[in-house]
Amino acid sequence: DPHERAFQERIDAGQKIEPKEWMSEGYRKTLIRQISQHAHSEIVGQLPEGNWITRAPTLERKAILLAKVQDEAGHGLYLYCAAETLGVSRDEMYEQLHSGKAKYSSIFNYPTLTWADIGAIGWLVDGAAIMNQVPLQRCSYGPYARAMVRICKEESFHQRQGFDILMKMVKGTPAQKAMVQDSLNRWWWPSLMMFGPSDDASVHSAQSMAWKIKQNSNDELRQKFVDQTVPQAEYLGLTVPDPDLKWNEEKGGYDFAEPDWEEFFNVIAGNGPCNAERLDARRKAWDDGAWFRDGLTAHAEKAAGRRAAAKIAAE
Amino acid sequence: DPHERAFQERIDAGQKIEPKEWMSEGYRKTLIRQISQHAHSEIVGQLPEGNWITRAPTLERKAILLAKVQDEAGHGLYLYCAAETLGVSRDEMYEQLHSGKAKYSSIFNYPTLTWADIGAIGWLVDGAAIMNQVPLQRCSYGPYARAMVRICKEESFHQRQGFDILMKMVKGTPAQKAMVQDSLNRWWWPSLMMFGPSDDASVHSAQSMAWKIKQNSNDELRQKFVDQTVPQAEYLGLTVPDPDLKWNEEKGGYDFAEPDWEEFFNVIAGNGPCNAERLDARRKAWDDGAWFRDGLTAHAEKAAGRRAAAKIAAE
Amino acid sequence: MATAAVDPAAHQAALFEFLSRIGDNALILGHRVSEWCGHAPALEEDIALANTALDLIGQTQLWLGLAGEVEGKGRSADDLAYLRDGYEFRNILLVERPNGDFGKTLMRQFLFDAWHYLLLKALKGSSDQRIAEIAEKAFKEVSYHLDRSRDLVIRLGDGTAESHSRMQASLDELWAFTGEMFMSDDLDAELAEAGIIPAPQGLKPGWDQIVADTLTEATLRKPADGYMHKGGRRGVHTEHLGFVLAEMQFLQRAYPGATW
Amino acid sequence: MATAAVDPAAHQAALFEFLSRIGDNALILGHRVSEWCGHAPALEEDIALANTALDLIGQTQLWLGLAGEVEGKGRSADDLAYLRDGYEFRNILLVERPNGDFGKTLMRQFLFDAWHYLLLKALKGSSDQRIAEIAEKAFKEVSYHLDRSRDLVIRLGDGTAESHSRMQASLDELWAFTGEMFMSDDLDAELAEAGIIPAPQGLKPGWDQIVADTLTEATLRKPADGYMHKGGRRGVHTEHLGFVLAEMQFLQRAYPGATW
Repeated sequence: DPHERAFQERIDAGQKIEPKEWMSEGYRKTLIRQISQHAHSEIVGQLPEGNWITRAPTLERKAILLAKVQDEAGHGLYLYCAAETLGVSRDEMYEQLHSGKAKYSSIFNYPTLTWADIGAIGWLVDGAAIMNQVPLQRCSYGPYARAMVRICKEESFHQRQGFDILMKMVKGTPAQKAMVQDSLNRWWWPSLMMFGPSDDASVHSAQSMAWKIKQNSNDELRQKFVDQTVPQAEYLGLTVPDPDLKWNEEKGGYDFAEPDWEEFFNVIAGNGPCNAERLDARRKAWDDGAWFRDGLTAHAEKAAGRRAAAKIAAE
Repeated sequence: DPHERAFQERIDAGQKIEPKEWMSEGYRKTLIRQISQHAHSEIVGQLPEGNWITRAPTLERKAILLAKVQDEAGHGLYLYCAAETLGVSRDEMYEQLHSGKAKYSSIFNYPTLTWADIGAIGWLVDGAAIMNQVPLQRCSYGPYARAMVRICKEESFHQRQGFDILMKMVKGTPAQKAMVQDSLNRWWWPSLMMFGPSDDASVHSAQSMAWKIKQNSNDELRQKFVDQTVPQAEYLGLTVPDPDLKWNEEKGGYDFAEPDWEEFFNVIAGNGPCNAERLDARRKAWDDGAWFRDGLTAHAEKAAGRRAAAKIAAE
Repeated sequence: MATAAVDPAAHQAALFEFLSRIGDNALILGHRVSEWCGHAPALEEDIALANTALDLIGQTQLWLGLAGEVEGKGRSADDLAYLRDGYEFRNILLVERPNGDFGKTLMRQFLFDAWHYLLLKALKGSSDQRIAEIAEKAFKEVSYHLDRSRDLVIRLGDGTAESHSRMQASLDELWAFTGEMFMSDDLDAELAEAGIIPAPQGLKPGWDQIVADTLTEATLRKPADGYMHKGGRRGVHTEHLGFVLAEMQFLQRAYPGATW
Repeated sequence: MATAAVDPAAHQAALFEFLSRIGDNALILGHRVSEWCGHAPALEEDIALANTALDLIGQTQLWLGLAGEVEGKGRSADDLAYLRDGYEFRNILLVERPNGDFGKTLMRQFLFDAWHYLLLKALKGSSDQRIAEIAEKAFKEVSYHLDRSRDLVIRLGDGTAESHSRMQASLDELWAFTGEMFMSDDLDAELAEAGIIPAPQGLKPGWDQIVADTLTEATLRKPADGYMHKGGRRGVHTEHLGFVLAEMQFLQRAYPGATW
């Protein structure tokens, strides 16, 4: 297919693909899947953090957390818009989320049980997300790449805020420090799983790399994340819950154990601690809000009708 | 009417009227109104106290409060049964409660805002209730009088428990003692209103007294309550929020100010702090429980059908 | 507003009381609004509500911060927010009403915003410079809140039959909680006299106007002015506040003295 | 049950853990059940639920009282109930599930009662006299709870189409939280070895039998044994527990050291 070939050549030449331009169906579908999954993750990701807004320990922390969750909703918005440029509507994407057809990042199926978890999410989860997202700023699809530039900037701000929460806590009382360690114990492995299984096990990786939708292998990014995070854990005075963790001078990085992929696939299959609750919360928000959306639509139609009538009367 | 006369003579002679015996329509209606109102009060009365069960400060206090609220539901049960002997069904009485036609004691339209309120309800509200109810043990209608014997015994137990809560608190920290004083300030006047307005203002009083459904005037009982309660308040080291309160040597009782009857009638009219919430809670419990009651009824019918079928098969 | 000389201690107490009232309104309404986080009927609403809550929590920091300063006992805004019990809170009952459906949340917001807007507008001219400065900042935010809540009340009131009836039901239920905004006591009178705050009842005509115009456009029926609930401004709340505080204050109460 | 010698400190720690688990189950389920107070679908149910909650709180006092005694650090049952944070709680996740509709509350109660009954029955023969005595008392109460919850599950399962489908939905939702009752760790193994408690997995056949018989009579379909949630027994709870504790512990946290 000459279209296909020309398209791949543009990508290889580092050109950006824009919405109205020709693209292959596979490229379009893969992007829709990836961007909408990313958008859903931002939306569902409001829930575990939102769980602590009403219990934030100071007004300052409450304000910071509110701002962060607001940013996430904003990221969701950019990303849905980016996906819409590929010919899918936001309502269709919601439908896929609510029916369970579309996925979101599995990390959000873990519960936030203490205030330290809010710090850990910023530090580890946003940290891992950034690691995944930085290369996407150079992704071949223009709207996605541009959304990523803005998102990455905000995410790294969130990550610093998360780290700051934990800094305060580890310098605090023994109970606070224990809370942080407990939180690291629970979030460490799920964070490593955020990069997905080894690329050998991943069907879509090679094609996505060729399309420059994906730029690094899962294992590469995971290694980078561990190498960046372990010294931060040490700085916080925490113990990473991996007895196999060891600096490897030769490779210039850490050796670390394999995450429990059985758990990973279990959570993906819907058996995580919070899968049911997260999806129920989103479905309920959507269903309970139907009258609201219908009301706005009806008003817009009435208003348009009135404007049209006024125009006719004026003519 | 010779029936009516003979009936009144039996009452005058101190005889008990029993369910199957002749009684005047007025007597029956008055009793139904009074007993069902009393039953509704027990049921609605679960709510303000129930509001603190999950926040009771110790396991012991939680257990005591649970037992108390359970007793109140039990009182409701006896009283509905007593009313049913007069030819009204429990469902009809509920209907009247939920539609707002039947009343319940206005005191339960005040909120419980601190743990001290749980003590104050026991001490003041149950105290005033007992004052109203003790004479009803000698009421002319047998089933009501007998229900009252049991209820009074439990109520005086509740009153002691309420007083005990406050004793502990006034001996505690200054914050606890302040909480008790605040609670007395809020509950004192509503408690005095529990006896109703002066009898001059009450339409039904004279006839109810002749029927021995009521044995003392509202003012008489209120005086008795004040005389009993003021020394207890002093014992607790509290200030009764009535600047006019003064011992009157001559009458051998306290002089005290008139409650704010405008507030009383406002609360009766539905404008108390919690009227809407109390009634909504009861309506919601009833409506949400329809499927439960229907399920039990359906099962009972099925079971009866199966028993009948088995009997026929066996014959 | 005219200024007049007053007894300093009484003045300080009155000022603390006023600042608690305005600060607690922001805090408790901010809390209620933030309960929606992630559960709103549209993504744009999630963003807008988080923004409103954020503004209100920011205002809380300023008002309660100043309250602590005025009190002079070394209490911070956090101390006031997290370490007082219910009877020490001074917010009006309206803001502690449970969220209900999204329509009720919006109606509560509109009824409050219209008043908050007028109050802050007047406070920009306060004879107390510190108050005027906070009001200046908050007024900008609240003008936007009012634009938004008014617009949504209109669109939903004049939307479908269902959205109309939900908005009317919310209005009918909340109406009895609006009277407290315009009630006045000696403290208000004293501060008004000193030109520090506007007299509460003086805001009523302006509020009536905003509400009447909005409801007309929304095709909603203004409820009759019947009985009005009160108590919050003097610390007598509804049963809802205790649960709000149990949740809000948990960490500060469970780990006394810890820094976060 | 056979007895065996063990290291005293480890034994004490294991015993404390076990007592926390059984005590916290009673406490948290008692809390959940008590939330219904005044809101049940029939007056008889209000009475019965208050009674169940009362029994469970009474059992909590005994189990956590003994836990404090065994620990030997002077902590009372109240200290354990009111002054631990979520990660120190050891109840299974099932009992912290929100109440849902009345059918879900009943189904949760039945699934728990059937296990609780078997556990207590076995504990009556514990080699630890103190445990045997508490179990003796609790067993009587819980036998009654089971009679009641089983009976209602049957009547509602085999009631109307609606009551049937609500009960089935509750069962389907709660099923994944039943596996934790039969999970075992080193502490359980050690105490079982010492004849103090039954091995958790040993209770499974009896429970399966009660459940199967009841569901058959209730015309309900037993869900497939799929993935089972866990974590509560080692202090990793769901997001629900934090809110339960914020409410339950408010007074003790807000007024530290006060007596009530």
